[in-house]
Amino acid sequence: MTTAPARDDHDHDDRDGGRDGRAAGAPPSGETAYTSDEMMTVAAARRLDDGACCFVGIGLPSTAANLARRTHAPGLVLIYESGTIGAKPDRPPLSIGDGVLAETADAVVSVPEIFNYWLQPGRIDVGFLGAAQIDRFANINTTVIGPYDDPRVRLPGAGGAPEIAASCREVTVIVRQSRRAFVTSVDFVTSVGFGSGPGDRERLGLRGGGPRTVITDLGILEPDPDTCELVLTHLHPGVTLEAARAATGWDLRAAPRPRETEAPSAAELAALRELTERRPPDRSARS
Amino acid sequence: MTTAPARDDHDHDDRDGGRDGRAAGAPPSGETAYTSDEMMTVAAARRLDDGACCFVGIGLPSTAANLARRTHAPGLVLIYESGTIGAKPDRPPLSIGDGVLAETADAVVSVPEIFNYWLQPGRIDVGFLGAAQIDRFANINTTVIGPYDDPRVRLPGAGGAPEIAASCREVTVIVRQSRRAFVTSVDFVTSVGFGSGPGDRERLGLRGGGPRTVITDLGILEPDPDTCELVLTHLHPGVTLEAARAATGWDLRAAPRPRETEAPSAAELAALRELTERRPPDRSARS
Amino acid sequence: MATVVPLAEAVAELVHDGDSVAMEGFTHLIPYAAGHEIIRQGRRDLTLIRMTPDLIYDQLIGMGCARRLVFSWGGNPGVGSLHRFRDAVQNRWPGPLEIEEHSHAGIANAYVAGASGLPFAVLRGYRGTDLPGRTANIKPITCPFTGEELTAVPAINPDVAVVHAQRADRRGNVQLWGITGVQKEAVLAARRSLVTVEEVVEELEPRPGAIVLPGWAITRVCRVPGGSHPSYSAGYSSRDNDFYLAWDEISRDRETFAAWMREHIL
Amino acid sequence: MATVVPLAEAVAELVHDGDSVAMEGFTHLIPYAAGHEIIRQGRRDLTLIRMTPDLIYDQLIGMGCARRLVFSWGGNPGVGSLHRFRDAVQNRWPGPLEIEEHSHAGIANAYVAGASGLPFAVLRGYRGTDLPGRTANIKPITCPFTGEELTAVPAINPDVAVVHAQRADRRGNVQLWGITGVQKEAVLAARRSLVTVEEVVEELEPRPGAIVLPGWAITRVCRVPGGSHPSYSAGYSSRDNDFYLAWDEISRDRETFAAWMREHIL
Repeated sequence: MTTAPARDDHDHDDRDGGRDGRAAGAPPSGETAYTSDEMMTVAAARRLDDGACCFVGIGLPSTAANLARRTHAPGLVLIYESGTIGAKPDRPPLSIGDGVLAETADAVVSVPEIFNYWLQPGRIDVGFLGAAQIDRFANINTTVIGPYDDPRVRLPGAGGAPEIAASCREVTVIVRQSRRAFVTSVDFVTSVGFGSGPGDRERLGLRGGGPRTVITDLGILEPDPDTCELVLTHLHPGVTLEAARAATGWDLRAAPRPRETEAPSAAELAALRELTERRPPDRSARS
Repeated sequence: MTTAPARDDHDHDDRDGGRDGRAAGAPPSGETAYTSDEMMTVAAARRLDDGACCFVGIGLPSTAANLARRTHAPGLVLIYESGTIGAKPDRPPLSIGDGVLAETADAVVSVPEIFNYWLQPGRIDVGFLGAAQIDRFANINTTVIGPYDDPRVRLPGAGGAPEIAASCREVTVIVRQSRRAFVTSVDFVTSVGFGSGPGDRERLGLRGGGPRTVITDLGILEPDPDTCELVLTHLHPGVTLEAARAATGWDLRAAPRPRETEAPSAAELAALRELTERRPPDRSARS
Repeated sequence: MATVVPLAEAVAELVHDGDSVAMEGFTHLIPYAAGHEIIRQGRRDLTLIRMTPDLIYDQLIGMGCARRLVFSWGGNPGVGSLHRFRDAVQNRWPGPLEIEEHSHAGIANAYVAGASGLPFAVLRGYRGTDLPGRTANIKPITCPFTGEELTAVPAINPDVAVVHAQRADRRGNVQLWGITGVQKEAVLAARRSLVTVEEVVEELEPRPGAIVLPGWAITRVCRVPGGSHPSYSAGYSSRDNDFYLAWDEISRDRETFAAWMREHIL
Repeated sequence: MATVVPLAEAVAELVHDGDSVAMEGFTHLIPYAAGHEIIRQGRRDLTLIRMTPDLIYDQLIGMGCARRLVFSWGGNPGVGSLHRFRDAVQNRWPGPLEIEEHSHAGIANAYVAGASGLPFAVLRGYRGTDLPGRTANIKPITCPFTGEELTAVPAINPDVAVVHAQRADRRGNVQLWGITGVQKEAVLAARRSLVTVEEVVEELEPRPGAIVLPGWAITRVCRVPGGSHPSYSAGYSSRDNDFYLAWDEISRDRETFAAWMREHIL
């Protein structure tokens, strides 16, 4: 349950990458239409190298990771905080503890072991995180909107996120871009990105590399190597820099010439939709 | 490997309670002859209550614990530091990691788990320890005879003993009685009995009750509730108080009227000999 | 040695008002039936401990059984919010709910310390987050060898641990497999423990991936087939994902929630 | 991803003079064949780490491969002394041997810390014994919540861990069962790891009590049937107890030992 913020108030449907994403701008001719969430999920999947091990949270990250396994990265190692190592689900698990994860895993270990022996030492290449709020240094809030003691919105909280953000070799954040989510200062630091800038991770003793990519429904942001501030480096097809700036609560920096993300290929879309449209049968255990 | 001191120099054959024990005094008429080691093993077995859980080391303790299981304590739970919980060996294991232990156990856990989750919290009723040297406060040495840096005899060392002595609800020590073993001051404190007397265990934060019984080939010693000093409370049949004093390196205190240990019954001897005489076949894996 | 008794009897015997209770099960093997029995018996002022409160604690909180919640992720997995939990924290309904909030790694290690008879656990966690500012139960600790500063959390030792497992034998030995989460640690950390099982068998035949909790380390075992629904018990049932979805609507409104609990639980 | 290579190649690649080497296996699954290959390759100045040195380290010590030994119980299980170990400590033969001595619980926890990426472990151990006076690697630590004083040991992170297991698949995933000791911790704590296995199979079919180490967490796997003799591999071989008895005589005398090693190992 690392990456699922509350569904309402901070909308981020974490069951299905394709559901309520806005329709993207007119698709490049000759390609099938796709939603902005599909673009986001495909862009995230592309960031996963074959053979890497990935600490996956439920929702879009899990969909993206499973998409990568089905396309360019068949050797991707999926690790879920429920203790399943090397899970090979044939459908996106509906929960972090979905039976399909244990049934298809190379190894199933206890929850203390997954955090202590596997995540904490820095064995994991990529951690995937969602966010209800994120700031320019990629610090993440999934705890509360408003004052902690009198919250306007009480979100689920930390889950595995703080240690994923601390320990994975790199972190990819997937979050829909809006002024409500992209804020100058998060209401609560649940997971540390670059703190208040260069050197903070080292000062805090965080051994992982921190956020390397923030993938949104509008484009891709990456930290400036010198300042650690998120910089817009890619725009998805049909998205303008102005649109991205309008959806950001701070004065968004952009690369001199943001590149256009390659649109989802027909193969990527087909694989993604096969994943997300496959619903498990009702296997109610009521009796 | 908790309880096996070096075989030579500090003789304590830890494979077979019956092997090189001195022949006991003339057996009471009408009873089969038995060795002093057999008397010692039977006396130790009798101290184990049915249903108790017992942290067992290889050698005489294991023989005694298995004898108890076969006689008055069929529900005795045997725990070996190799991680086997509830082992039910049909023969005394020849090593702490004998296959028969895992095959017959209720649960097999890792070595860190057996010490951290099972021994350390004080879940174990009885710990069995051997000794190369023991003092009047039941402090035990299984590390070196002579100076640590230039030992006359290098013994195997601590194994699980220090934490068994610290954490079990009570400890039973089995050791052949001699001036070489029963010393005024041990050359090295490997495992703490009562330290230098009352209150020391509490001061050290040792939560187990400490030694409750020291069983030798001559009799039984128990700590004085007030002074914590070992007092001879039982003599085995045919053993005199003088003999016990002669085999003790300090001025041994005795109860006003030491009781005579009940001689091994025919049933006890039969069960013990069945245990100790059953040798496994040569199952060499050379190939 | 755990004895096998009826659920109502075990709950009445082991769970008292004001107790700290850990009902664990990481998505899998969540002890719903035992939670419902605690609700029926009207327990109050409980300190509820659980990594992922899930629907079971949403129900206990909504029914006013809890005074305090210790947790690390309070959502409806794959769905969204826990509305009763949110209503309690945001609006103090049905009453105020103290919360102590951690990360998964923090609570998992606190259980490990509890199971190990240690007063605290050490981890690389929480550093730089706002979590330590919200509880006295997260403190820095310095390595005596390297001088490095890490984080300590106190051991969790609940009054009662409640878990669900697939099987037990007549001696009360309990066997569970699949995703086993922190159940072993929760049971070993607790002063008393209650295990509900799908079935009681003569002999626990060994199974791949199964762990066994010896009967002498458990207080009570209860036979409750389907006792993990709408969670699941691998080999016996599947997760009722539709119910988790439906709960979003059932729990959103106080009256709808109360009516549902009256109809299905009380 | 662990690749499957010949033993001589793996040892030459992974084990160097001066390395710290942990060859674990708690009576069961002791990696003798790998130890013998290290002897044949004439490694020197090794720091040998092992809870129970057993005959395998008696041989390495007697052959002059070791500069230092970190251990917790140095005997011949069920037999008596390790004569080569004693000769080294008592008479500095074939050379001086530094020792760092712990309890089982201490070393087991030091491996756990190493596997967990922590600089130290905390336990209730050593208190009141003479062990802390003999090494700087046992220190008191105070609970930041209760003020209670406990004991800390530094993490063990060997340059190389060497273990023996029953099976591996072609992707280098390793499966072991029976008494699994501290092997998982030793492998995960080490910078490099070498696993010898009884056989390499297409697929690791699940087994009761088995643990699996994923191939991506292991450096090299070598197929060495019988590689644990005179220890044993549950399901493949039985412990050669007669050899453990015979070793008492073989190892008692320097020349007899050297002759035996020349004839059977070199």
